[in-house]
Order: sequence, then C-alpha cells, then structure tokens
Amino acid sequence: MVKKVVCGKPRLWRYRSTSLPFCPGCQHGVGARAVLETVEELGIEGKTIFLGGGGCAYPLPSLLDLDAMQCPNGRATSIGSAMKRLHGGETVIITYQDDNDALAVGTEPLIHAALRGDAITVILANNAGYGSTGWQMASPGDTPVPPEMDKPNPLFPINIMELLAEFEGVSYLARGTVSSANDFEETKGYIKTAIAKQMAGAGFNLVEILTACPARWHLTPQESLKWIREEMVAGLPLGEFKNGGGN
Amino acid sequence: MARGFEAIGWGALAADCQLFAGCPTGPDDEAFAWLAREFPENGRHFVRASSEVSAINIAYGGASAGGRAMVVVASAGWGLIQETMSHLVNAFLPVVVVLIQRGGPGAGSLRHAQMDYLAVTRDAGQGCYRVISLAPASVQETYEATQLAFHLADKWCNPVIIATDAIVAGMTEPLALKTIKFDPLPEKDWAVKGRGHQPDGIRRFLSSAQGFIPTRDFPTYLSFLKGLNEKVLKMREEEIRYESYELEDAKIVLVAYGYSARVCQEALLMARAEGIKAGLVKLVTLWPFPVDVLKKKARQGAKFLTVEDGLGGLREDVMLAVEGQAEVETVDALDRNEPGAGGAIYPGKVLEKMKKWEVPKVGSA
Amino acid sequence: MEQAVTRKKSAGTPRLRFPIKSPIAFCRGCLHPLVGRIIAENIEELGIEGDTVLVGGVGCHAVIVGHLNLDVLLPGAAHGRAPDVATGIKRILGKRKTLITIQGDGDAMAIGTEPLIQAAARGERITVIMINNQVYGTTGGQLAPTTIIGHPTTTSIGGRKSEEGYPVRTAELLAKLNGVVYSARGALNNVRNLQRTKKYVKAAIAKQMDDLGFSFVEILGNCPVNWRMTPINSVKYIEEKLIPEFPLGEFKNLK
Amino acid sequence: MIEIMEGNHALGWGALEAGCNAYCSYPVTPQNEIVEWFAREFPPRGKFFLQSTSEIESSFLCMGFVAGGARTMTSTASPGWGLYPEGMSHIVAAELPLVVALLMRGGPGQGTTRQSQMDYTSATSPGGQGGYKNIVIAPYSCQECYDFVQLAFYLAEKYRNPVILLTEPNVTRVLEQMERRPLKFDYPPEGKWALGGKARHSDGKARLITSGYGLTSTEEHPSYLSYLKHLHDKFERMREEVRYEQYEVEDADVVLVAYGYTARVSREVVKQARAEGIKAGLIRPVTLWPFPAEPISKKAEEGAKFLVVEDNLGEIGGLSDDVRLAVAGRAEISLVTALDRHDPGEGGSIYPGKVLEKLKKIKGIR
Repeated sequence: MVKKVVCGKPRLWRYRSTSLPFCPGCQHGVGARAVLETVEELGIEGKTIFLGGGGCAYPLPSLLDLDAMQCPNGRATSIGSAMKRLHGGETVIITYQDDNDALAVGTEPLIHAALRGDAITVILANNAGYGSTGWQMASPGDTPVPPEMDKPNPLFPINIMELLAEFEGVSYLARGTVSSANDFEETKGYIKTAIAKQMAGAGFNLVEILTACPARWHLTPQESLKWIREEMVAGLPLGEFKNGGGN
Repeated sequence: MARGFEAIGWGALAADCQLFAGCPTGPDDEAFAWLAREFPENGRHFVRASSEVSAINIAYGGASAGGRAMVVVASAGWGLIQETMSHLVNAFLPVVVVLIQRGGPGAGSLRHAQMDYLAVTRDAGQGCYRVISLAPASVQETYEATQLAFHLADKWCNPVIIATDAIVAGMTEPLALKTIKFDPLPEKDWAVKGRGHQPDGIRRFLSSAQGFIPTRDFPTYLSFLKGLNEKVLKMREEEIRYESYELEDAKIVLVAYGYSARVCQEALLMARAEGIKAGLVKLVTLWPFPVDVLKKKARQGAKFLTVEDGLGGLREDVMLAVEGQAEVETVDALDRNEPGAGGAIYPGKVLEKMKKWEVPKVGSA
Repeated sequence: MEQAVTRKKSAGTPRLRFPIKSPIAFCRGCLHPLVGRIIAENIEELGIEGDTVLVGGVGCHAVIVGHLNLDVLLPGAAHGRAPDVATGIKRILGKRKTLITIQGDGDAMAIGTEPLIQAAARGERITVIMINNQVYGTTGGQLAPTTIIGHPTTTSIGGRKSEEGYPVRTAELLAKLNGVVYSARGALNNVRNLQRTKKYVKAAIAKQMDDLGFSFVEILGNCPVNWRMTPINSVKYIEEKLIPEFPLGEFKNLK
Repeated sequence: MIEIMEGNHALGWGALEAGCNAYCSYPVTPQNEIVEWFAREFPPRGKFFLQSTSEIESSFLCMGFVAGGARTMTSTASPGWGLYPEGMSHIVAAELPLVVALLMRGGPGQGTTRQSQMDYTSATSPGGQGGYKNIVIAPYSCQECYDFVQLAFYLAEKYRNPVILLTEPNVTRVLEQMERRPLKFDYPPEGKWALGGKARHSDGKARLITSGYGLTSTEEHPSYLSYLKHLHDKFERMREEVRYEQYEVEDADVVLVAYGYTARVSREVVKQARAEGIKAGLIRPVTLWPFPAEPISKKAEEGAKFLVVEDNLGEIGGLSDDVRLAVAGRAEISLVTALDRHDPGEGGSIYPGKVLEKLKKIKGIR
C-alpha cells in the first residue's frame, strides 16, 4: 500500500507522458495527487466533478480521467455551487484553485459559496503566489510577519481559516502541507474528511495546502520546502480549524 | 534596448503617470513586474489589485483625484473592466488602459492575437460611447503612444486605450527615451481634493450618473447626451492618426495595425519587388478610423486587403469606410502559419493573397 | 467652545447639509438621513471638512453623499467599487486627506465583497461606513447578503431559508484581517445607540487620520417600505431581531 | 387563452414553456420584476433560482449551471451588462448555451433608470475578448417576449452559444394582450458534453469543459487553429438565422429601420405617413445579429431612402452602422436618435411626431 503511494501514479492521471506541465519542484502535481488518491480510495470517481482554477494549475483538469472543467480565473467556486445545486447531494464537487485565483479575483465567489453553505470541497493550493497571501513583495527569505505599515504597498496574508471559521455554512476547515510523506498523508486525511462532509451534505468545506513554488520564490526545491516548514507555517499554522456539522 | 512591456512603463514615467493599478494575467505580467519595481522607486504609486475590476476602479479613484492613472490588462480580464470603462466615460474621467491582446475568446491562449478589435473600437460596456484607441507596432511607438495616450485622455477627459499585442509588447528593440512635449492642458479644476483645497471653496461633485443626477454642466439627461455626442464626434474628427506607405499608385491597399502592420510592411516590399502595386495604411488610431483616406482610394478603384490576426473585426470598419465601392478581402487568424497557439500571420501569406488577386490582371495588362 | 458647538449640532441641522432645492429623497421612516447626520457631525467636530472626500456607493445610501457639502463622488463608480475608488484617491491625495465611503449592505458585501475585503487586507487608510438594512432598498427589497434567516424579501418569499445562505457579519469578518485597525457595529434604534454609533464613526475616522490602517463601521438601519412595516415597528424589529443576530460593539480597536 | 400580461412576466412564462431549469441574476433596475418572477415561480416547481452577488457572479453561476447540463437563463440591465463580457466570452469559448435577457436603460455609466436603446453595439459585437458572436433577438411586444424566449433557448442549444434577448422597459413593462402558446422547435438531442460525474455518461468516459483551447488540446480540437476554424464556421452558420419583419415595404420609397419600442413608434409613423400619402415602409430586424442586410440592400438597390429610428446616439454608432453597411453607399440614410427625444429628462422617448417630421423633411414636404 505504502509502496503504491510512493512509486505509483493515481489511476486518474490521464496524462501518459513522463512529465507534468509544471516547473521543477512545483507542488501542484503533488497537491492534485493527494486529491486524486483520496477520490480513488473513496471510490467516487464516477460521481466526482473536478473544477480547476486559473493560473499555474490550469492544465490540471485536462490531465484527469474525471469529469472536469477548466474554470475562468477565480470562478471555480461559483461554478461548483451551481453544479452542486443542479446535481444534488450525490455528486461530489472538488475545486482546485491556487491562492492567486481563489483569494484575489475569486474572493467574492469563495466568500459567498461559504456563506451559502454550498456543500462543495475547495482545495486551496496556497503557494504564496503573487499578491493576496502577501509574500510576493518581500523576498521569501524574510519572515512572513506582516510587513511594515508605512511601506508604500503593505500586504498582509489573508488567513482564510480565520475568515471562514465563524460562518454557519462552513463545516470543515483544515490546512496542511505536502512537503514530506507524513505531511502528505495527513493532508490526505484532511481531504478525505472534507469530502466525507460534503457527501454527508454538511456544508462548505475547504482544505488549504501550502505548496512550493520554487520558480517564483527564487529558491531551490529543497530550500522551498524548508521555507514552507520554517517560515510559512509560522504565519499560517497547520491543523484543523473547524470540524462541525455545518448547515 | 528595451522590451515593449518596459516601453509602456517608460512612457508612463515620461508622461508623469502617478498611479498604476493592475492584476497580473499572462502575458501582461511582465509589464506588471517592471512597474512593480520602477514605480515605487520613482515615487509613484503601485497598487497590486485583486482583479481587473478592482484595478480599473483604483485608477478611477486616482483619476478623480486629478492624478494620471493607468491600468494594464491582458485580453483575459478585458471583459471585466467594461462596466467601469463606461462609468469613466460618463464621469468624464481620464484613465489610460493598456490592453495586451492574447488569443481568445475566454481563456483562449497565452500567446499573441488581435481578436479584440471590435471590443476596443466600439462601446464594449453599457451605453453608447467611443474611446480613442492607439495601436503601436514597435517598442518606440509603444513608448510614444503611452505618452500620447495620457495627453489625449486629459485633453478629452475620456479614457484612452492602447491596444497592443503580445508580440509587440514582448519584442526587444532599440528605444530612444525622449519625453514628448504636448500643448499645455487646462488645470484639472474638477478633481476632488477636499473642499478646503479648492480655490473657490465650492465642493466638487463627480458622478458617473451624469444625466440622471443633475450636475452643473448637465442639468438634464438630454443635455448630457448632447454633450457626449458632441465630444465623441469632435474626437472622431480631430484625432485620426495613420501612416501610409506607397499609397499614391497603389492598386491593392493593405490595412493593418500592430504586429500585422509590421508583417504588411515586409509583404509590401516583397510585393513591390514582384511588381505588384501595393500600398499600406497602417492604423495608429483604431478609433477614430481613417475613413476618408480609404474612401478616397476606394473611389480610385483600389482593392483592400485587411490583415488582422483575429476573426474579422477590422474588416467591418473597412467595409463601412469604402461604402461598397471596393472589394475587401481579408487575411485573418485562420491564415496563421501554424496550427498551435504560437501561430502568426506571415508576410508570405499576405503576398499570396495579393497575388491571387493581382496576378491575372498584371498578366492581362 | 467645543461643547457649545456640540450642543448646537444636537439641536439644529449640521452645517454640512448641502442646500439642495429638492426635498430630501428618503422614504417615510428611513433611518439613512441619521447616518448622514452622524457623519456630518463627526466631520465638523473633527474639523476636517476641508480635507474630506466622500465616496458613495450605488443604492439609497448614495443620497446621503449628495446632501453633504463636501468634495464627493456620487456614485463613487460602479456598484460596489467604492473602496477601490477611495484607495485610488487616497494614494494620490496622500495621508492628510480623509477618505470615507458610504455603502449599503448589498453594495459592500455582495457585489463589493472583493473590493471591501481586499482593501481591508491591504490595510488601505480609508474608512468604510456600511449601512445594514437587510435588503436592496432601491430596487425593491430583494435578498441581501446580510438578510437574517426567516426575513422575507421579494426574492426569498416566505422568509430566507438556510439554502439561500446565511447572513454575513461584516464587522466581525473584517476584524479578522490584519490590515484592519478598527471595526465596530452600531445601531440607530434609540438615542443611546445613536450616540454610541457616532462615537464609533469618530473613532474610525480618527484611526485613519492617525494613519493606522483600514477602519470600518457597520450601522444597523431600517427599510420600513421594503420590510412592509410601520417606521415604529421597523425600529422595534432592529431591537428584537437584528441586534441579537448582529451584536453591537467594537470588534477590533488597535492602537 | 388571451391574457393580459407584462413583458417581464412573459419572459418568465416563456422560459418555463421552453423547459428552462435554472436562473441566476442580480437585482438591477429595471429588470427586478423578472428576478422576482423567477424567485416566486421557480422554487415551487423544483427548478433552480439563485440570486447572485454580482453580475460577474451571475454569468459564472450560469456557466456552472449550463456546464452541468441545465437549460439556463439570466437577465440583467445595462449597468450590469458591463460586467458580463468576461463571462460571455468564456461561455462562448467553452461552447455552452445560455439565454441572456438584457434590458437597456440609459447609459453610459450608471446612466438613468429608464428606457433607451444604447446597448445595440455592445450586444451585437463582442464586448469581451476574442471577437466572438452572439445571436441577438429583439422582441417588440409582450407576445414576442414570450415567443422569442422559446426561440432563444432553441437557438442557444442548436449552436451551443449564448443568445441575447435585447429589449427595453418600454416593451417589457407594457401590459398587453398575449397568448401563452408553446412553440415547437426541433431541439438537438441532449448534449453529451455536460458534466455530471463519469458514471452518468453512457460511455463512462470523462468529459472536459474548457474555455482555453489555446492552452489545452482536446480530441475534438487538437490545435488552437482548428478550434478557431470551428468557431468561425459556427459563426458563419449562425448568420443564417436572420429574421425580420417588413411592413408596407413593397412600394415604399422611404424605409424606416427600427427594432424594439422604436419599431412600434415607426409602425405608427408608417400608418400616419400613408394616410398623408407618403409611401413609407418599415423593416424591423428581429435578429440584430445576424443583421438582415438583404432586404435593406434590396430596397437600396431600388433607390429607396432610409430613416433609422433608434433611441441611441446614432451618429456615433449602433443600428445606423449596420444599415450603412447594408446600404453600402447606394442610398441616403437619415437618423432619428436619442437627441430627438420628446423630453429632456431621463423619461424622454422617441415619439411618432418627431419621426414623421423627419420623414417629411426627407421627402421635402413642409
């Protein structure tokens, strides 16, 4: 079982080539893998719709052996809400968006899907992209504390867990990383719980995955992982932030 | 040496642009990166907006305070700014919008295209209005067009679009930095600053519902419509810009802008070398459109070939200009050299179309 | 001196009321004019009439903006975009000027979710005053993002159900963002709350003047016409139904 | 059964008749009556009504509904229309059917809350990126509101492309006689493209919906160029859907061209003119895109003069541009525009008197 996880490839990867369309050290592939393995293990491939967001994760849906859609930037949550309402509780809706997509242009769809309590699972791959999560202006080597207020363009990381935790419509919130085998398994556990909540009709749920983006961070893949473990986690702690009934 | 992206930035600095707001979308993110670095260093404001809608509204704010403001968007995102474009027109506010065209519709491709012609030359948002749109075809032209755009925006109190494409914006060429001197413009006495800072001590009331909410200039909706109509017609009269090449004796007139105009310049040389009497009208302003020059050539019996890497927007304006008095043919995105997203219109294809038309006649003559 | 000024305020009309020849364009029993009064009085008391720019949203609240003798934008720009516009103006005009946006709940928390949250997250030095009256008043009383469960509107007939979503508590939501230094909620149902709300607005503007960060005040208002209530009953409704759902007070007050 | 109804409700009943299953919108004057109709009538029937949080959201919620296979409609008015282009462009790119009812009010910007016809160009030519096309249908009575919604759903599904119903409050707020009659259309078989989970599809194969064919190659469209070719061909086929109505055109030497409420005004003018012995006629485009150039071209060939009646700034553009294209310099074109409204306030409209006046001027009658 363990061996399969380490060496194998989820059956749901339709992509047959040896490489993925991502930069070296990019963890979108790993994040997506955590989702795919979970879908496989739960045996819900037949009723899952995978909605990809804009940005670097845009190619993902086209690589999967699932009903999938490449959604316009930021809009996967609203498209997911509509589909969930249409197809009802049976169908599992998973969106995969990065932070630039979901927390910038997608602020409004995300907040209101959460407020409406639409039972969909949002996988937020937070790679401190550019902007909403804050670090793009500072070099990633700096500590991710809020920048000085008197800087010309201060940016503060949006902690989506805190923001959504008190919404009645939200049933489950968790944050994990995929930077080690253990973390990967833990994050998978979060995703599994989230999807289970969705299948039980409990409400909106979101799993944030801190993923590396060595290319934009100007770090090596190893350094990126270290930076996530040491710096990013200090500002955005890991764990479950809400585990309730929702609705 | 500079890239087109940088030329936009240099142009903005030269024109004393004070505020930039944007949301990076390929392929405009390179301009974005340059501005993020250079604007704060030069004491200008750089705001990283969360979306294109936010970006243009931040620019709206900058313009209402009397500052020169600009946004850069790529085609994917263009659709999001239309509401505010219309508001800017209603409020008579000057903002410069740089559009870097990529393949469409929808997310389209990440590479160059010229598919947004109709969206930049007509009212893409609500209501009837027009916006001057400039189409540079080289790095130097991009630099100059950016300065001109700020001047025109302030002159007419209307947004101005610079419609470039990913090829022109991405190419590296020599650039001579030279600030253009324009005629002086009146003080922006309409800008909000806080009532205490107005010389006359009277409040300023800016509205994008002019005509609905009575303002000093426009007490009724009809008076507003008249004012707007007059302004647009005047702009259409006065701001036409184009360049013509070997038009004098031309039997076939190529009409193009942006990167395809460069392609046409090459095709023109090739055609002339083969004895085809071709000429070129290279649009500098897409709107207003140089109707008269085309009409004149049409009366002289010339044929027209529009070259545009889109699905036929420019053709419509050429047809309107020639009023059925000339044949109009097109080279469009379907004539690209390559099926992938990186395909482009090549001079060979343009020449081929010209020959198809011209050769039998040359033979008979 | 200051006391004398204050007393004069509570008795008469704020000086900032702009002499518009038309009658005040609010419905019977609407509490919106009070918001205008609170803002006008605070601006007068802080002595920043000459340095203030008001940005109105799109909706009934926008009328307030038109009635104040200040540099104003009305409507600020497109529906919901007032925080963005205020951001742009503030950047150009600099720290010394005060930017206040007046928005409704539909304007700020539906179509304006993104501008509001992102401006707050960026810590823009602006003050947003949001009037929460549960419905879209101008367009005839549709469901707003703040509408409480069970409240009937023309698009949630028979009362809002949970499938239509839960109401958003904007003041609490914004308090969680790092760029926000002040977030409070007041109501207009009685004189005591009115005075408290006035203090909140003053504190919010003061935070901006001290250049600390984004400040926000939510004000519970009413809409007798679209609630299908008498003005008196609508005020009672605020007390009985809204305040339990939307607790009053300061949720963030950073120094 | 003949009923008295207003156009706003006729749009709703028509959608119901056409089997519309989902509706999203955001309140904006003057189309709130439509939103409220759907809020009232849809949920009890087990259909989906969702009030969105903005017009951008409306367009993308609709995109979700149609991608899931629901017959979907949305409506908006001018100020919200400016937020739609992005969604429209994506929906066209992904080849999804959608019906959009657009109620025009005065513009630009916030404009007025009353009637106008100023969104002609932004509806008939692409406002969003990518030079796409939509079929645009303009009803001019309550009955047509009801009928054309059904037609719009059919055309949207036939071409898997959005269809816009372009109208204005002067049409939709009028109480009129109408009959609720189902129109029969030969709908294409249910799409196999809709998403619902692999298991729902008879072939068990996964589906992909994308609006970025330049970024993603699929079996259907292996290259961007093949996709563009496909779109282009589809738009060419859509051009065959021209519909128009002629009134007293046969022997007319002055032809009025108008749609929507100004077409009703013009019809009245034609009657008045005929009574005075002026040979006037009316060509009313029912589809604004594709534009009925042929009948106009034919009359231009015969030497008729044209009078374009549109509550828009006709000198700048709009319907007059399309007429100009069709006439191709062969005939004189005069305009009645929004500047000829009877009243300077926002409630001003074009009245028959003004049109008749212009008509007489063209004929040289004092």
